[in-house]
Amino acid sequence: MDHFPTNWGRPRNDAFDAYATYPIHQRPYNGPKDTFADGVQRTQQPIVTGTSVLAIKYKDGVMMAADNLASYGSLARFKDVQRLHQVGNYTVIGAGGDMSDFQYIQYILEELSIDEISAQDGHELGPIEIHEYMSQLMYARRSKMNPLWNSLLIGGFKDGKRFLSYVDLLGTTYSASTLATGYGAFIAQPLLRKAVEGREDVITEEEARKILEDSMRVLFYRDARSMNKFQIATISSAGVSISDSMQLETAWSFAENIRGYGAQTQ
Amino acid sequence: MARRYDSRTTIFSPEGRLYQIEYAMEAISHAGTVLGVLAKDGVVLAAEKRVTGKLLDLSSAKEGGGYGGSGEKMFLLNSNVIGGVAGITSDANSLVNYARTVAQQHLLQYNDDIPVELLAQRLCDMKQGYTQFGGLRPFGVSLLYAGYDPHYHFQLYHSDPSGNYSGWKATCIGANNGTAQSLLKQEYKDDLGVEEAIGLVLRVMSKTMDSTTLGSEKLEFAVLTYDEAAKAPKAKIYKPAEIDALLRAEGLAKKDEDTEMK
Amino acid sequence: MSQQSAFSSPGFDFSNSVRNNFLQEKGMPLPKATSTGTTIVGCLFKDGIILGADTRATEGEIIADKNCEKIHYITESIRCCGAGTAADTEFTTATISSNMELHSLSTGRKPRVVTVMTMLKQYLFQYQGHIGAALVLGGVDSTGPHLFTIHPHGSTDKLPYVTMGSGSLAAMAVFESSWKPNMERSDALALVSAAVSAGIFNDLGSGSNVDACIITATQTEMLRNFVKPNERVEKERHYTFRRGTTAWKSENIRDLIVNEDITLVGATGDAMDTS
Amino acid sequence: MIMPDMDSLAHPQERRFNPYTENGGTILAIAGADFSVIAGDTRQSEGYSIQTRYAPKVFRLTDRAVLAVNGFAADGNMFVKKVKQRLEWYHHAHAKDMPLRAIARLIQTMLYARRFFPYYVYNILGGIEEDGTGAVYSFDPVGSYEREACRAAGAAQSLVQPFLDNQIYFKNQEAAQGTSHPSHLPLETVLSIVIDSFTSATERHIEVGDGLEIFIALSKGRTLQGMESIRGLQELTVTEDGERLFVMRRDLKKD
Amino acid sequence: MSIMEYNGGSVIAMVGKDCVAIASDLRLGSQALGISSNFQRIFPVTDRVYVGLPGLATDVTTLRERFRYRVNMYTIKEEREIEPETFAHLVSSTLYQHRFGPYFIEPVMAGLSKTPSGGFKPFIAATDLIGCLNFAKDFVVAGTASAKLFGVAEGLWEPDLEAEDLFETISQTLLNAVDRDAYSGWGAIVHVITKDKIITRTLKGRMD
Amino acid sequence: MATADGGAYSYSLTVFSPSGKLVQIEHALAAVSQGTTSLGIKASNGIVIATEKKSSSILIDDSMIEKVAVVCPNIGIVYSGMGPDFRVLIARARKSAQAYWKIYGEYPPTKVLTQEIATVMQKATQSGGVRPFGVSLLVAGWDTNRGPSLYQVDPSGSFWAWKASAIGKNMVNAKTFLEKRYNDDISLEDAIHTALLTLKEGFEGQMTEKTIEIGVVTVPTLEELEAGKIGGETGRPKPTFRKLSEEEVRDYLAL
Repeated sequence: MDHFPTNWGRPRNDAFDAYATYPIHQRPYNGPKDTFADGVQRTQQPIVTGTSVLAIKYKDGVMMAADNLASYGSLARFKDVQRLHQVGNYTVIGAGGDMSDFQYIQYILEELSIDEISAQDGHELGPIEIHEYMSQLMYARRSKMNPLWNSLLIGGFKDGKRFLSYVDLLGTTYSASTLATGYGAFIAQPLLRKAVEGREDVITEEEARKILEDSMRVLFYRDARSMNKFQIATISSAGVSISDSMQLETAWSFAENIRGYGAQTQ
Repeated sequence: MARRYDSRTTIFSPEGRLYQIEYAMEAISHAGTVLGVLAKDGVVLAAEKRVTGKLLDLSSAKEGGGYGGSGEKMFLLNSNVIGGVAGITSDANSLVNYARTVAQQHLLQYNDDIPVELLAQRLCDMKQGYTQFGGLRPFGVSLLYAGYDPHYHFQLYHSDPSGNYSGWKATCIGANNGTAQSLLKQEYKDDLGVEEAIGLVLRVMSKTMDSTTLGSEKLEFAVLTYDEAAKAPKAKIYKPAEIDALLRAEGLAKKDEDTEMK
Repeated sequence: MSQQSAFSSPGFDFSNSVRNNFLQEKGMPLPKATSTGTTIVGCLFKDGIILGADTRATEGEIIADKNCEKIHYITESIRCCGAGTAADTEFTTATISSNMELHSLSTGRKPRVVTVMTMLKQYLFQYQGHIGAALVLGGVDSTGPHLFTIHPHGSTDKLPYVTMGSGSLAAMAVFESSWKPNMERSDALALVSAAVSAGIFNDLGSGSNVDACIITATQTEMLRNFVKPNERVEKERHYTFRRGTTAWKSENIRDLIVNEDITLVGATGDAMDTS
Repeated sequence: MIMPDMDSLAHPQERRFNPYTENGGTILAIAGADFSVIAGDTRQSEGYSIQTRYAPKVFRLTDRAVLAVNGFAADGNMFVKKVKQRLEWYHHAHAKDMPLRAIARLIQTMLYARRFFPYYVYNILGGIEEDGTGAVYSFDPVGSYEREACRAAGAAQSLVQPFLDNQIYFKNQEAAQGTSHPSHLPLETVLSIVIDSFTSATERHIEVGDGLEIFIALSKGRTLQGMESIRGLQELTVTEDGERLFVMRRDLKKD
Repeated sequence: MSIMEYNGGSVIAMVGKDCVAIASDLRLGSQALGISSNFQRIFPVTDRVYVGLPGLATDVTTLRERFRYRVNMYTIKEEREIEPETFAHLVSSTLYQHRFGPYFIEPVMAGLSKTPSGGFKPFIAATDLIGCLNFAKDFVVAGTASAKLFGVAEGLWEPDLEAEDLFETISQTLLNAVDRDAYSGWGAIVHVITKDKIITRTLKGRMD
Repeated sequence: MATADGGAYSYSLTVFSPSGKLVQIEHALAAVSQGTTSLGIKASNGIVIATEKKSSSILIDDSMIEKVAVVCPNIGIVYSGMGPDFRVLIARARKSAQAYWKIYGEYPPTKVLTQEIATVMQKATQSGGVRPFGVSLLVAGWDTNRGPSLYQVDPSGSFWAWKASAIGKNMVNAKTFLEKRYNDDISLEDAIHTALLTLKEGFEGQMTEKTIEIGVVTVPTLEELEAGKIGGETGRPKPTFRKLSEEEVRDYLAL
């Protein structure tokens, strides 16, 4: 019996099980068949996608950044997408991955907020609760093999405490003082970690903004599905503020004296 | 008239002779003498060095670095066979390299040291080829093979440019091998021990070598014995210092002092 | 065994591939060769080129070598960092280095970086990517400093700063945020070691130390283990054993004869062989 | 998002959602006569990138029980939440914490319930039994479990387990003439073996590193002598009848 | 189940103070079936250089004979014993020659190499199946139990161990690692090489 | 080298004469003795090889003439006889040295490389349709096993180690000149002077830095040996053979 579940259902090789004892031969199922069974599309693939979302903790709270692009494969399809979304008074959720799933998530969180407000119990949903809710939702959808194809950063500031966590389509969650989804994990995280690790409580808002801008600039240089039009969300004791779209200065001039890719000299 | 038939190596002359082979034998008859004697517990080889010169660099032989021989007459062909060569040195080098490769290929294939006769035979097959096809001149080299194998124990073979080989109790090739041969006939006894054989070889060499005096500068010496402890044949190619010591022991050392200066 | 001279290098020998393909069809996957995971970088500065590399070699998730050398020698003033299949980077750079030595001996001139780049790209293109060598080639020659990357399929780039290997994105982030044209030697060296360190600490395929190599028109400085940020901490305990802890069945002590007697290992060979 | 490896692209590949991934990390637990040590590194990774340098894998269930989980982090975190829930209900029903032996059996039933869509997690439960002895239970993803004295699990399991066999069980070691190996090791020795296990694993395995968290459960009678010297020891809880639970943290290499 | 695990077997080499040790298990199996508990996979190359060849058994014998051939030719032509570093390069280039039809062998080499001032320096090296050389200062491992060997060796090894202490450390490393590996074990052999003698011992380990 | 089948002629041109001589080789030796004189002297701490660089007219750019050639960092060769033959042999020698480096990671010892070249020359005396090489070579090199060694290779393909030797036009009196002046512990500096004096003996015309070429093997010091390869593990050893620059030759001539 192969204990590794990741191998279950996978094509087996006869070097391992020469006498084809596995899987156990079962009698054909003749019961009632759901006519639409074959039609149901279990697994998905992302269609209209958002790229990286970055976030860091700083002295006064949490700051998040994401560009305004939704790509349709290699086409820059939508150029004014709000990928940073405020939920309640203390939390911002930033999303990468499939934008239709994200809109559905916004709808679900909207429903949740309405129930919350109508409860009138003096409690308000903070980032911790929203992250918990999202983890359960994503994990449940994953367990039904019908995932919400997103990677989400949930950042907030409530009752004097900063909160920043990640959850994705598998339900995997983790928290750190700097987070980045998609290509950001490979390109931005090294810069964010070097700038923030160990200094979470001394970085001012201006410093935090500069750190995020530097990373967004590098992402714009190197991520082919990124755009030089992005927003920064700031969550602190002063509450949530999501900036208007901004643009960065970029430098390309040194490329002038580059000639060809090999032996060319002109 | 005979000139017509001698430049094309692989054709018979009217009298049925292969001139190139005979000329090759002629070349060998001028080369330094190589003498071998088979004893019941070992084989002894000695050879006269012809290439001498004050400016020759014999350092590699002196420190024993050259366990593969001093590079002129004595060569280790395999851990169980020592070869003594007489003739064109460059041809000899080529044959020695071929012999070593054949021996290693045999070891690779059969996981056994090559039997001495088979090594001699493989070399002679090659030599014979050069006398029959390809239009190539024969090797101007005769070899003495002093070897040991579990099948026939100690053996001494001689092969010449024609590709013919034969087993011997004692034999000699190179310059004035005739006189040496007759001397060996008189003195050889069947139950010779390796010590006596060493004495005999040195005595015969001193008589046959042109130079009246005998010294490590003119002489190469090798003995093959069986090492009971390691249960394997032990080939020993003597260092010049060991040869001089041997000669003193045999009372054949040079009279005057000039050789000592070396 | 064909009679070929021990020194002739007859190129690759495919004799085992029939057997290996058969084994593979039977569902026996080929074992993994050592990969270098790797962060390697190169950067142009005022007086020449600085190359940088980490020193971790991995076999799957296991670290096979904690301090390997990835900056390979090509000629006195041309060096090449290698990422990908470790053996391929090693032998590809060694082959081209050897050919370059022949080339400079026959032309009597100092070798050029563009010659090395062309030889490498044509060699890799010929093998259609099956030789998994991703290289950063840097050097200074009579026409000035040059920096290239060469991919396993034979494509090349010529840029002022480059990174390769699994840690290349981390290193490129550092370069993109801090590289400036005509940097001083010290700034460039600091930038290179920062870029490699970004790979070391953020990419699992890279680790241990930073090697650097500064090539200028006049000299080439190899700074082996220039930065060593990952030395192992002192162990809490020492694990030496009492002599006699291990039970053994048989013992054979072989004294090596002090004056070396060369014995060819024949069939009888060493007594140990047939115990 | 794991980079697809080159070979699998060679032939046509059915794009199917894979519900699992591997988040690296390694855990181990060692039971002493009257204590139990449960440790785990704090790195969470996926493919070749580090997701976070601090993600706890070892969780306090009760004053006497600690659970370490390793494998697929989503399943791990969710599973621990579920176990804690069940323990809370048990506490409501029985006004006492569930004994370790029972927690072990509970975990088996919960794992086996998902036999055909398993939690891809290797669990190790450590703590103090009702009889006051240190105990360790180790599980496979579908619930088969066994009580042991020492067990390692996770990415570097094959690096650490043989080391523990040699140093905890004294395997392959002949005792000196007339003496015998100690049946139980003192806490200080066990702690240094745990720390050395993790620094060794960090040296040779790319998925282990960043941080180390060690939980120590002490049974009733156990005094605190010999523990003052331990750097970074932090007491979590102490029960009325003197059972204590400590945690200590160390840094591991970050490369 | 990769080809390297078909016959099983593991090798480890360690550096000590002016000495080196190389050790291996003695199992030859066919997948799970044990066939021989006396399969030698460590061979002397010269008096001061040993090579261990874990991997596919057929390739073990083939490579052992091929290396013997090339070392004998080297010895007789160069008129000197091959040095460990040179032998390591010879092994590496022989394996890389078969880059696209590799031998399934991960050789481990251990020996003492002559220093320019006439003394001896410990030397160990290992390569993967296509000849990527790894010159380590502490220890090298190969075979089916390589991960386990790495774990235990990283824990137990210390610099400058005397010959007899090195024997204990390498033996404990090997025995405990192979006990946790289904495809290695069934007996073990250790060679400790110092500048004047070679100590060879067969160990008493589990035989299950 | 015409292969046996490919060449137009398939039969030997070098055959035995009735007196057992290989006439072609004798003639090749005659061709060598037409060539300008070259000599080599092995000193206690190095080797010097030198030769006359006589060009047929002043219009020839003699900087292009290379009679002393580098084969690999530890070996250099000087020749007497036919230039083109030498060039072909040097190309073969350099390739063979690199082939050796690719296999063993170090450069060939002098004797081994000399053997390779000698084998090539011997084949030319025994293959179909080819004449022997019309050159004699003096191979000077250093290696860890034998230290500095000087070999002379003749057209027959035979080679001998020499303490000092001369080849080419007035080989005979050059040799007697050397025999009178040579002693085992001559220093490299003295050897260079002796070499120049020997060349002067039979030199036609003015001896200047343009008309002679000198190559020198210097024995590396213990520190250089300990330092090992430059440029890391895959680097190269410090060269022990080098050609003297024209300035250096002028300085030696001036003394």
